[in-house]
Amino acid sequence: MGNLYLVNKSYGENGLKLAKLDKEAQVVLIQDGVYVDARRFLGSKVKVYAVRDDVLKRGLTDRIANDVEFIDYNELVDLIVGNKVINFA
Amino acid sequence: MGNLYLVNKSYGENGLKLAKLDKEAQVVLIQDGVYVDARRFLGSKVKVYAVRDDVLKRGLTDRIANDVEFIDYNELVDLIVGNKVINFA
Amino acid sequence: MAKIGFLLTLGPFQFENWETAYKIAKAAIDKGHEVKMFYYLDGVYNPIKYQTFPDMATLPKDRFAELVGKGAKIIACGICVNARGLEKGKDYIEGVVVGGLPDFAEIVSDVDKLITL
Amino acid sequence: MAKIGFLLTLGPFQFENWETAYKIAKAAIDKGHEVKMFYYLDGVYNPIKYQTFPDMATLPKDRFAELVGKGAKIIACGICVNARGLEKGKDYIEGVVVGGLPDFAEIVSDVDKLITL
Amino acid sequence: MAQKNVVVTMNQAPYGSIYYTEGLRAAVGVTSGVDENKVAVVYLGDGAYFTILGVDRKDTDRYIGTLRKQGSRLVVERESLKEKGIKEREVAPEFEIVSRKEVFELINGADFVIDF
Amino acid sequence: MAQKNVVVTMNQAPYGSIYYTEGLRAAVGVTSGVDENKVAVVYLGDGAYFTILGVDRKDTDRYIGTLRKQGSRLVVERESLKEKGIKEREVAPEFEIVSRKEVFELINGADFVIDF
Repeated sequence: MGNLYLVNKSYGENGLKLAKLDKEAQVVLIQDGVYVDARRFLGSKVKVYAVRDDVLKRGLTDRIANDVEFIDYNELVDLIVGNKVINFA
Repeated sequence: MGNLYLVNKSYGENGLKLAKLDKEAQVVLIQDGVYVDARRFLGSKVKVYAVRDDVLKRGLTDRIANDVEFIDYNELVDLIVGNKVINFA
Repeated sequence: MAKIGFLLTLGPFQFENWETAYKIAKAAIDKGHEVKMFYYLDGVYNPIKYQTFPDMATLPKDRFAELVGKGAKIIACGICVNARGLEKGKDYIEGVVVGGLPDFAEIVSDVDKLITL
Repeated sequence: MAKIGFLLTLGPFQFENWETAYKIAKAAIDKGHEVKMFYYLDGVYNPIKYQTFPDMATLPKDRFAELVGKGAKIIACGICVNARGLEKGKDYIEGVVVGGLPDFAEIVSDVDKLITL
Repeated sequence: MAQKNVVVTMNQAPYGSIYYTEGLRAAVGVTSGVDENKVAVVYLGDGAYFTILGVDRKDTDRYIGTLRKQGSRLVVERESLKEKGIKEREVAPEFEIVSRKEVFELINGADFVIDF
Repeated sequence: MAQKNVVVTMNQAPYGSIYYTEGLRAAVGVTSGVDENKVAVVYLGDGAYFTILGVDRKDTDRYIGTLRKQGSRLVVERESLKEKGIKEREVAPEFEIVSRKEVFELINGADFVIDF
């Protein structure tokens, strides 16, 4: 069970700064959180997910960093159940 | 009649960037807008006001830049009536 | 004397906008100006008359009732009112009228100054 | 199977949080998990049963009624309900209970996971 | 009563809040009175995200259609696009790209400036 | 049913929104059940503004008093203070100043992390 940082845009940065210290962090970008530039985690062990619906309706598919994995709500629930949720949304 | 930029924090920056182009700008910091660092207008012709009540309850009296003038709601109404209000709050 | 319009898009309690709107409007009326307000989006929650909060001596609805008593005109966006289940404003304080965006257009035409909060 | 708690502090329409909460909760229930929600602050506006909006096929209250139908437990903060003039939730959809922060404390004790939105 | 020139600024991203659509509804509304007020819509800051080509605009197409039909300008600030890393070719064709200086002139020439 | 260790993070400035006070009310509330959950309150980002000495705390004093009396920690992140230009001597004495690393450890050790 790792830490799952659930972040949107308003003050998600506060969570992302903590995730940087966390060797087993997983980050889920939701809502306007998908505007966050995830390239900061390139080359780190942090795994970044984005909620697919939130990316699609904002027209961001081609703008999201390559190593971000798109997930649906079923997959999000599995991540929630399998980890500790650190809420920043 | 000049332009009176009424800004709070959420997206007040959008207004402050326009005020920088405006030779006769007056800026009023309201609500969390009083957290904005007004030193950027030092040495410019832009006149900056802050709503006194909003400064006081946030404990910011000593932190606000020197040339910012504190105003009450009566003075704010006079500024509103005497200028064109550019809303960013 | 000037006519000042207000567009209020946030509700009571959660954000500070209702307070700022009230304070500016009150000061304006006390100086002899005319005030017209349009409540849009969550702004339509402001005048619900059953608000009650032990910690607060004066509630948002009391503030706006005070403005109405001083002659302010207040119109709430009907689509927003119905969306939020406020049933045409049946539980509003007296003096608040439910209208539509054409009323806002009319306020825009009529006023000398316009504040958005 | 897990118990998942939700704390929802924003209302319907204005912000996206109610939608995200609904979608996660629905997916969770459909997978066999248990859902308990606490509505706090503007969150208490979500279950007003008279919501109506021509542009929206399914309203926030319908989404939450669907969750109640699937077994979700929903409690709204009474102080918040009364502050906002919702009169002890008398206009709420069926199944939403008005309680207090001790109910939230109990949800915290009870659940395995907690989501804030 | 008099006709007014109104600038509506859009400062928030879709879809975290509904201002992206309700701001447009209000912009159309402003022109709906007997005085036929004029309106221009200006996308600034996070608002610029709305102008990205791929944004789902099913909630907003009819407001944009109405605004265009009545000759209202829909502009996005070039500096905001740049700050958000949005390339000009990623912007949907219904939005005119203008400089901050032109935005200032639009605002300076308006009677009222409303923000969403 | 089991006792939980909860961290409440406070991320928003006073007084633009009411989270500064309702977040504290909720933090007290979390401890009010039969299981006597434990709580710590952590000020991050814009939330750090709340810890400035001169902030009017008449709405919040009783929540802070209750939290202190029951031994709950109230901490503010040093890095957040620095980012906001708040000097450590400007912080009110009821708030403990800790590093981001210590904040991470608090959060890492909690059962739940709730944000306001």
